Amino acid sequence: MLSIKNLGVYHGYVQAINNLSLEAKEGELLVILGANGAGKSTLLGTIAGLYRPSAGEIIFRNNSIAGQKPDQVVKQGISLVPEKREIFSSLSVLDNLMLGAFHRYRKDKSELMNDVKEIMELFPALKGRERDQAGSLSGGLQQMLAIGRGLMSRPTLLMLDEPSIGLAPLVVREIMSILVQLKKKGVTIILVEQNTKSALKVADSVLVMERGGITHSGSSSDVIADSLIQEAYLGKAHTN
Amino acid sequence: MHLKNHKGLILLLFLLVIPLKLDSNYLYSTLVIIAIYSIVVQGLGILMGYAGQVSFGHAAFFGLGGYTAAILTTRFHWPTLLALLAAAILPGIIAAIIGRQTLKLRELYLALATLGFGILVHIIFNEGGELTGGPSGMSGIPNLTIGTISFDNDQKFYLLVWFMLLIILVGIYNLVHSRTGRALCSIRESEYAAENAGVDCARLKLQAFIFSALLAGLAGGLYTFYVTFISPSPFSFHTSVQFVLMAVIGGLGTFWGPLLGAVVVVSLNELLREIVPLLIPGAGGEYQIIIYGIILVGLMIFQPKGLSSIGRYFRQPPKKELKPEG
Amino acid sequence: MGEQLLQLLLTGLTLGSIYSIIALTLVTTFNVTGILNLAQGEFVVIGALIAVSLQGTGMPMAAVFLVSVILVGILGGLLERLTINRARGASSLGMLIITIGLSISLRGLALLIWGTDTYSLPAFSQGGSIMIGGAALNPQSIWIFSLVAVTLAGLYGFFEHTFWGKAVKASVYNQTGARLQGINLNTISLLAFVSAGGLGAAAGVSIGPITMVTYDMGFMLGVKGFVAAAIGGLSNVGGAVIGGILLGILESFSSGLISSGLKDAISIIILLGVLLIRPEGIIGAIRERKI
Amino acid sequence: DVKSTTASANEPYKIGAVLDISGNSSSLGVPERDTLLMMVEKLNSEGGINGHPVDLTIMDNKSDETESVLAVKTLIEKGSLAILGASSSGTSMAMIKTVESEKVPMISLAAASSIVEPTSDRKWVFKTAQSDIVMISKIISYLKKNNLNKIAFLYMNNSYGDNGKKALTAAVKNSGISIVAEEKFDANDKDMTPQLSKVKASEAQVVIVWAIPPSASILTKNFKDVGLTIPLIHSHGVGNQKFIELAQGAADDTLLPIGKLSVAQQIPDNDPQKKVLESYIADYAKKYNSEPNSFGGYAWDAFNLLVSALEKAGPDREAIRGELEKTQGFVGISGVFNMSPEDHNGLKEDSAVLVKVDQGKWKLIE
Amino acid sequence: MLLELSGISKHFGGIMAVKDIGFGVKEGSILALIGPNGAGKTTLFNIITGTLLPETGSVTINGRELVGLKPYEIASAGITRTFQNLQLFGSMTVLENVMAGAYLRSKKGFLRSFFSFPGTCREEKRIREESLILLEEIGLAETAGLPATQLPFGKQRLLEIARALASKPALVLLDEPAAGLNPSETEALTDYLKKLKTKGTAMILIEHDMQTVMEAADRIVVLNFGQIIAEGTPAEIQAHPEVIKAYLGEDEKIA
Ligand SMILES: Nc1ncnc2c1ncn2[C@@H]1O[C@H](COP(=O)(O)OP(=O)(O)OP(=O)(O)O)[C@@H](O)[C@H]1O
Ligand SMILES: Nc1ncnc2c1ncn2[C@@H]1O[C@H](COP(=O)(O)OP(=O)(O)OP(=O)(O)O)[C@@H](O)[C@H]1O
Ligand SMILES: [Mg+2]
Ligand SMILES: [Mg+2]
Repeated sequence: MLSIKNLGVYHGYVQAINNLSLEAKEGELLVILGANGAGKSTLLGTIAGLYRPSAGEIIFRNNSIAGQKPDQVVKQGISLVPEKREIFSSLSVLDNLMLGAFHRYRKDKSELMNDVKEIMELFPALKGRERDQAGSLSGGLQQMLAIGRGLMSRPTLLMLDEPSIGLAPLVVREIMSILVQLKKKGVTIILVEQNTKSALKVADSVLVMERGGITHSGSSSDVIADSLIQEAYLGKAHTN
Repeated sequence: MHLKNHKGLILLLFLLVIPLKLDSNYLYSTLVIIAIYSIVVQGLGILMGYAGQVSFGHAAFFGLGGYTAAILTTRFHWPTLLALLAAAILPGIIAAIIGRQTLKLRELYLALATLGFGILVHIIFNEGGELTGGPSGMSGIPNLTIGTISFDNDQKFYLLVWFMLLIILVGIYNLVHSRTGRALCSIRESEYAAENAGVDCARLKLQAFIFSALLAGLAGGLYTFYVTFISPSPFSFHTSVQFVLMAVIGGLGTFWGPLLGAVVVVSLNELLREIVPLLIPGAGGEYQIIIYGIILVGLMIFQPKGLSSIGRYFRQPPKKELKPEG
Repeated sequence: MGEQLLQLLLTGLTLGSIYSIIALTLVTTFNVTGILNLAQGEFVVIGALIAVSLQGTGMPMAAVFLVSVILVGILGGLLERLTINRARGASSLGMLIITIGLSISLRGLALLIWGTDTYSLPAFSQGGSIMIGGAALNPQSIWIFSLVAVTLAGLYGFFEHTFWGKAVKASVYNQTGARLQGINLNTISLLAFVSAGGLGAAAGVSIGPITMVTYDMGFMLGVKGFVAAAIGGLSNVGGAVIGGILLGILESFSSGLISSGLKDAISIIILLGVLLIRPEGIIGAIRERKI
Repeated sequence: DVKSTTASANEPYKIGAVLDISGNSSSLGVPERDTLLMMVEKLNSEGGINGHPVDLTIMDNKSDETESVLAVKTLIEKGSLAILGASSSGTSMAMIKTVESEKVPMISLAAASSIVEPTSDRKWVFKTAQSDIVMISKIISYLKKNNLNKIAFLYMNNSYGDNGKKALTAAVKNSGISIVAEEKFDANDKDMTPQLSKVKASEAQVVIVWAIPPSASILTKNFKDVGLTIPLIHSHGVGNQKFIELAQGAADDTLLPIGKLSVAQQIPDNDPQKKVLESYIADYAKKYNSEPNSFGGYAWDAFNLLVSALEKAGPDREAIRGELEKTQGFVGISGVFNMSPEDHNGLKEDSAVLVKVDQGKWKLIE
Repeated sequence: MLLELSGISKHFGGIMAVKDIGFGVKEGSILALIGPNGAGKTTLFNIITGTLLPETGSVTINGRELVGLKPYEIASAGITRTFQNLQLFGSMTVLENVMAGAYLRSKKGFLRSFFSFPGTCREEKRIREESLILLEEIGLAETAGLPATQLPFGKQRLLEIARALASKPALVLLDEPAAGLNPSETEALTDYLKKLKTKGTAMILIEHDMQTVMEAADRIVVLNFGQIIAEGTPAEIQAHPEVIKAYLGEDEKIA
């Protein structure tokens, strides 16, 4: 469903993505690992249309979306939960969630309200805070809101950039199981995670990025078995 | 930034500019005006570019300096040098008084408060009756005299203001490359984090505000002694906007920005006055204004970080630049 | 005395209606793009001047109004495409400078086309001033108020009660976030400037009969509108109207009862007071938590 | 001067003008520029001054004092023999230091008497606009004749209004006339009802206003609106048709002192200025298809005063100054000029007349 | 005790963010502060550093009362912090960020800087060298000249830590320092923190990565809904039923 070929992206003079190619199948949960600065966020941002690639192709369901603007990309069913959350801190929690559904907004709000209710079930900590300013939430609650907002757009391709940041262990597990459920419903998911252990538990396949390119790829069991990767991305505690 | 070079550059500027021998009083006076404005913008550059506090009221400090010098010399017959000193100090004191409260405001609200202050001071100049000469202003201001030297012609005045400007440049160079300069920047970037590093933000912002008011006042005093006539009109909101313009056009938070901004804005005006009639015969001031506005807009579009960032192009390899989508 | 006070109140309302309509246009752009448009006063003036020229051709006033609104709306859009839209890299201060540059150029253009003459525009309705308890009210100010009311209702409805309005506000708070939800900032910014131009022209044509029109009056109008908007909180349409009326009444009473030379000083002092006590204006947004 | 005699006979005489063409005082500067352009074209087509064409450079100071200084310096540098301008008091005042120290004659087009006084410090500075006192004496004699001795004075809060106020205050001292209300307003003000309602509450018998349009016109409209019926006297600042137009009918019955330009047809044929005025009006109408105003008149006077000085003195700044100071009986638009070392304006009370607006037209009333 | 909190309460509208909190931190020790999202951990940091004023309670460092002091005064009393929502000096370089963090370690004021007495230069050089060493230790030395915004997210967090350490504080408050770091980077950070501790720097650590917490912390305080629900050694906390229920989850296996 998503296929990227020979992608190159610059930040100013820095080449953040270099000749990168990847494939994601329908209903797959793809985990991307990589050290700080490997270019993971840049990759997701480029797919979402935030950055314009200098080379290469991004094909989503037979459409070339490279260089399209975010609003066009979103309309095709791609949603990104960004690294820095980017919530609307002066708007209420509810408005934030509703805006997540901006591109599928209709006069009839009942369907959206239903979806909001579902999100509240997923994140009980947000319950009762619908009218609060999003900016007054704690860091973790904001992260939940950002994920919730991403889900509100009912994407067919959901990209999450380190969603576990700032979340309590219980909640991280909760999110991972949500992802598995979504995947079962046919949503394709690209998950960038540093919380490797949790991510690998749910991954179908794994990519490892280094310096803007992909150095390893395989199924999650392959990767867990690879001792080099283990050392680099799972830490010695895991090896022991 | 390659900081080491800058001191050398200032020295070079010093050697080049100070002994400049021109046989044109016009050029001298253009350079005098550039230096006077540049002194104001140096202070404003510290306040806006480093501490990140916008002021739309610096014409008021400029004017307060000007009027202090004018009133002290004509009404109270102070020696001119002393009056010039007072012209710097009084705006500083006023900045200290109003700054504490005002600087609590953020961004546009601060801009607005300083704008209000500027308008208020302008009204005071107009309503000052005998003391300020009201809207008609005051004439008969003596020439500046230091010791036995009277700065009574363009060339002498030019030497004086550029000498002062260069001293200020060296001082500002030191300032921005000290812990104080860094602390000012950190206030601009995040007050929470700056406080947490031990910076007393309120106090440092106030110091920067006072400093900029002192420089504006000094420049105002110099202006008065140069023109020897003063009226409220050069100290209106319009002038405050011009100062901000110079600071931004030159490049905020850069060392050469303020000087560059003053040079470009003043000489653009002068050049347009010369060139426009050549390009469009019989053209009046209208075309000058239109073109001036267009150039300003163009500069901000193509050089949003100010002119002094042009240097960047020479230091780094030109590669394809990534443009955020609009 | 009673009559004088009533007169001052009515005058204040007239002035207030003028300031309100300009404050409203400023707030609209600010709300939508986060840009403080210092060229707004020029839109007002050019709208009025176009109306002067059109009116000279014998066109009926309603058509004059409409055509100048459309023309200046187009001008606003055009300028947005040519400048604001191309300056995505500029800081908010840089944007401010761009609008300053625009206002300078537009003023020059107005000077070139219409010269330094002062023009007057006919009032929308015939007849002299309306006498209320011995005090006179300019009938044109009722028209201006109607315009303010309609605009206010429209904008308020839009910002507070439509989904698009929310989206537009969101885009000011967080551009990246808004773009990721599929909100097209490009279009929003264009629409903002088109409506700023159109509204500006509407304001110009309706205040013209009272204020007369000179090519260079936009600057002062802009500053007054800015002050009014700030009293109301800069991003709040209702606040802009309240701020405008307050400013008008303050000016009228302070020049009628205290000193006309000090009336600007008095309104500025009030503004500073409001700012220091309530930095977000009389009706302002709540501060967000940053850490 | 040796050099100038060896130079070719038709070498142009350079003259500079600094005018407030844009900015606050542009309504002054623009008609002045138009007049100067017209005059220089005419002069050169008629063969110039003793065979020398005039090379006039006009600079816009944008109504800004600092720019005025820079502009006058370039002009002097470029060899201007004399400077015309600036249009307003502030911009003129800012130029004085330069012309005094560079020893270049300057003829200002602004009214403030401080531009040419004290003459000990203004050796090189002249001006063509009547000083306010000339106009005010006209008004005072009218008040005395009609036994009006309680006046309300309203003025614009800028140097025009301020100078008017100073002159009036000085003139009414010991004259039995008292100012019972004094109010000012800003040039940008859109409504003067508050000030007028104060006047209404006072016991004033007449209102004197020192302002220019559009605020003067707005005030005149407001005057009717608040129901004031006492006489309204304006200053010469409203002396053009625009004022009447903008006041939309409210200007009728307003009185004002004014130069003779606006009532050129009505002044008696034996008035020495009559011919000059009519020819200026005709020339201006021919070139610009509109009526000239008194600001243009100041420029006309300044230009012709300079031309006649140049005719006698040749291209020598010192000599030009001397000739200007010796001007006697020069018939201009603003009046008949008689300069002296003590008087660098040279206009007396007879240069103004009192007029009344009558059905939208100026009417001479004496 | 180096730092002592007692009876701290603070509410926002209807939310009791922290309620009657009291605990102490010993010199040269690491105390971990954990708890579910919205439990009040960051609020507590804001209170200690003077960003927020508590409604009741006191905070003392070496017996000196801190409540009511300005944040910069608290910083000069020896407490610095990192921010959960990063507060870097974005357009300054990495090195300048750290040097700005060392503000308290130099003494020259506005005027002295302007006139640049020889002392200023020397001081400047010293700070620069110290900062470079710090960057080296935390692994950001190669990026010293880059503007902070250009760092990847994870490195920005490390930079915050370096900046907080630059003034050589007695106590550092770390708000989720390992967020955004991968396991091996987290381990390196944990080692570094432990090394710091042996050099005598005390720390309070908010962290959701249990491996780090259990390895680095000497004591753990657990918050839930603004109140302390447990306090003890890592081993004690791991076994604490209420903590497992509210925060860790039943099947979470820790190191
Ligand atoms: N705005 C920017 N300007 C310049 N360079 C940038 C910018 N953003 C990222 N980079 C650079 O691009 C490269 C890739 O950064 P990116 O944020 O994609 O990494 P990442 O893999 O997401 O890292 P992390 O795990 O820390 O989030 C890095 O070298 C970084 O320094
Ligand atoms: N300025 C504020 N205004 C309103 N509510 C606030 C404010 N600051 C904090 N809160 C509320 O106080 C509670 C505690 O927030 P805090 O940030 O301390 O949580 P936390 O323990 O740090 O959570 P996390 O692990 O998610 O960062 C939250 O419910 C939060 O919404
Ligand atoms: Mg990343
Ligand atoms: Mg927190």
